[in-house]
Amino acid sequence: MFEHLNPRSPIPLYEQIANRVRLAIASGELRPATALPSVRQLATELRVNPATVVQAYRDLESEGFVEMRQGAGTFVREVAPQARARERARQAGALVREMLAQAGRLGVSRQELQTAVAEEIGVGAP
Amino acid sequence: MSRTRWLLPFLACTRALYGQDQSDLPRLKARADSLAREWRRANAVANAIDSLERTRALAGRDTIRVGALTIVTNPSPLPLREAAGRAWPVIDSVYGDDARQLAHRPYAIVAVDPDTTVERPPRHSGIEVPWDQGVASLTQLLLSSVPVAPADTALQSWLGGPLRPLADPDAQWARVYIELVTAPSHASRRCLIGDIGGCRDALDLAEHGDALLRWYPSPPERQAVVLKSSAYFDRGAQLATLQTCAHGSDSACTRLLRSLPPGGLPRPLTYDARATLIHVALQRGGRAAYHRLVTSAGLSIADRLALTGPVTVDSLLSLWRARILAARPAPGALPPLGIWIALGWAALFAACGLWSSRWRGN
Amino acid sequence: MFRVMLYNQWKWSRLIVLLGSVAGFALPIVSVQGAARADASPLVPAELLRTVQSWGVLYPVLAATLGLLVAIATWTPDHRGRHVHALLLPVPRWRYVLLRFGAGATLLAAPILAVTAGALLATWSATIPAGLQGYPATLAVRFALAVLVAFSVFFAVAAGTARTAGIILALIGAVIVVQIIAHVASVDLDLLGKLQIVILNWPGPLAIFAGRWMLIDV
Amino acid sequence: MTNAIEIQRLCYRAGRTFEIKDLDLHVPPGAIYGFLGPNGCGKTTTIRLMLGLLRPLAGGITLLGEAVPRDVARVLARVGCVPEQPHLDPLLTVRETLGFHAAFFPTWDWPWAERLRAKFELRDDQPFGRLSKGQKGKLMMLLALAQRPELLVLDEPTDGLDPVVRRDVLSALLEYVSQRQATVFISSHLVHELERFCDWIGVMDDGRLIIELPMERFKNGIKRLRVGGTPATPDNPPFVLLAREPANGTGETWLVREWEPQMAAFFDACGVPLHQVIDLDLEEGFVELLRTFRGPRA
Repeated sequence: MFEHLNPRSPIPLYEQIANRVRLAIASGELRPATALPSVRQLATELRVNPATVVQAYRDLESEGFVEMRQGAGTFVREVAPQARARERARQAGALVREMLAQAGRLGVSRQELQTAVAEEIGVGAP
Repeated sequence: MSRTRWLLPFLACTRALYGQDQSDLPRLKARADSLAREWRRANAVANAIDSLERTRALAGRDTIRVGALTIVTNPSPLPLREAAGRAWPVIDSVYGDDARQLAHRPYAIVAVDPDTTVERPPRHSGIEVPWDQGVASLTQLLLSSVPVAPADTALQSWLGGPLRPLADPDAQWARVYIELVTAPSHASRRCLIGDIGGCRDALDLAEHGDALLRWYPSPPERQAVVLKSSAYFDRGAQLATLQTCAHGSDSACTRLLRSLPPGGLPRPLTYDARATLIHVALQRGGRAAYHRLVTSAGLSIADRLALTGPVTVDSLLSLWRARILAARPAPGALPPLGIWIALGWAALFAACGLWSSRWRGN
Repeated sequence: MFRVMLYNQWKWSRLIVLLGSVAGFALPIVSVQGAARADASPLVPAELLRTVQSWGVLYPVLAATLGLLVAIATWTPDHRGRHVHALLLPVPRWRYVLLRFGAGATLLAAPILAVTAGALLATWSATIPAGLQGYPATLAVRFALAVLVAFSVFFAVAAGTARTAGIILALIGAVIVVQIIAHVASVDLDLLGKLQIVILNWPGPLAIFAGRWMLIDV
Repeated sequence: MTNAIEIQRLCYRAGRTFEIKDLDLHVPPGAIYGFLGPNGCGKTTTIRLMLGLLRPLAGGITLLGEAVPRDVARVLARVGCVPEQPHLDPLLTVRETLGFHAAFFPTWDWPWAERLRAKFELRDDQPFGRLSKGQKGKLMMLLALAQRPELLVLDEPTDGLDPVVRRDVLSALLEYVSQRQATVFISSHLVHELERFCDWIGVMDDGRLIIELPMERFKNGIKRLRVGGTPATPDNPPFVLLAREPANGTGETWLVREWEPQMAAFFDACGVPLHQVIDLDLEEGFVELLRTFRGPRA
């Protein structure tokens, strides 16, 4: 789930971790009431600062994805399907934004990009 | 000495006599008488010159008197008075009443420059002493050259040297203890164990019997004695015998020892042992003891010692033995505070280990 | 703390300590071998003293060697690590040095005890002729002190850097050079002799080494 | 709460050429402080000064509230160290080394030491002298961690270790930090390694501390800007302009520090066209920083 964290990315690590969890919850990979790895486990495993993990979990909690129970750990909350759909849409938007930024750097025009998307996904014709 | 100068013409004359005819004896006799007169006269002149020389050497010098002790010397920084003060009680205790004759027999001491490169005028009398000597060594000097009349030859030859006060009694007694323990002689061994007869043998006071067998009854002892004086036998015809002896032949060893002239057999104990015995006798005998000792010449040494005592030789010997046993030297051990001093040094050096540039090093 | 220090130094100096103990045990026994015969020959005491004295030279040599080697072994682990580990331990330096010193001295107890045992055994088994006496306790105490002094001297030297050792050597060299110059200039200056007197006589630091080392003496 | 490490106006000199001058450094409690710098810049010397292995010429060092080197023996009980060289007794086995170390540290945690030993696959009976470099590195970290320190001072703890060992060592370190709110001061020249977990960054060069910032501020603040034309250097910019150099084609590339997104408005106000804001990762930022630091003087 947490593979391919990229510490060199300008996106902060805690954000990347939170994103992975959000995605997993949105996609249903993480069922409600599932325990997330403890801060210690995750920090050790990812070799990141425990504070980073704590911040990621805090963000998730404030967004309502998880709840942190004192002394017991962090658990996935029941998330309404609409909220999950909204999250997926957000992720999709983020993907596209990233793609656009990349395209901008490479000098690929919007038109070309649209064509490529249509071809790759296989819907719509020019 | 100046006397030899006068002797030479005399010898030349006697030599000339041999050429004379044997018949005219009266004439020769008269001649001999005249030569003897001449000799006496020459001797008198020589004595006069000697005394003049002495007077010259000490003319106008200090005379130091401590007790009966008289020292004539030239002015010098030598602490003679102090040394004499230390020496006198010792001398007095040895010679007793006879020490008074020292008033007429002064020491003549000439203080000289200790720098050996300075040329000195030749002197013919007096003891030359560098003037940087300390009190202790001066005291030793005074004790070892007491100008009393020398004892008779019988006593001196038994003793193995002149009779003198003990310069360093503690060391001498301790030396005698070691000698008594380690002498390669059955006699001294017996003496150590407590046999007074052994002591008499070891000190050469017995008058009968074969000295060799009394002193060194066993072959290994005889061999040890020979080997100890091997330098004496190590020449001429005796060399082969010496080698045989060294290889363990007792007869060869005995032969070598028998070949020594009378009185030449090494005695088990040295001068120190006999000197300490005499001193025991002198101390025991009181102030007239020395006088008795020197005036009894002609008697056997044992009798003279008994007379000096005046007790039996055996009780003198047991006194002597007891004093030797009491003088057992301390073994080469630690001084009283040695342990603490050593521990202190160890602690000091260990503390130096703290002062190390390793600490906060590079 | 002391226990681990002792173990650490034991690992470095066990060979020295073992060999030293064997030598220390054997020395007094060998020194009276042959000479302390049971027969009452008058030759025995002199021979015994001679033998004991000639072997006696080896006691200070053994003491100095043991002190030197154990002192070197004491500091070797720290020198190997350039003292970093030692300096990162949460103990004051004086305490660390004391621990090292104590551990080294404790290890040296083994050869000292060996000498004591050897001396006791030697005097007990030998037939000592009349007039002579055995001094096993005195000898053992002297040996112990000599070992301790040698150890602490070399301990201090080995604790320093090569620079410290250099300074010490330079000082000794300087004394010798001054002596030579004085000799050449025919100045009456006997530094070495004076130094020797000061060092080797009581209460000098090395006085414990000087003198005769007699297991059996008068 | 006071800083875990506080260095003020520290001066030290070794030889003719090397000098640390007026070094100030602050490590807040609980931080994982990455200490960066090229080789030979004085990182190791600073750490040795910090641990009392060297005596400073001037200045003050405080570790966990205690003055160094005066009280270093006391404070070392609370500090775990991994010096740059393995320095343990080569004759002692792993077990004996642990025993030796444990005897000096009152807070030593045997069960954890045992767990770490098992995890690091260190054999009890192997002498330290025979260990491989990686095993030595692991043992050093084990010793530093098992004494349960409040502060860890690590000088290149992963230098020369292979990636697997490096991962083990750092995992153990982070596991400890997440258990106990310990402060970590870690020097490395493997910048990307530090990027994962450091929350403070100090960069040293030539005996001086160039910059000391929280990681996020450092990373987010250092940017490369593509600027059109060759405008005059603006007065009082809200960011720190480190360098400007002509870009290929038109315009210039500016290297700035302490950048914030809203500062784009500043360019609008000056009328300077800002084409692009390029993010830098830690390593790039570090390299650029060093370059500009050294540039003017070279």
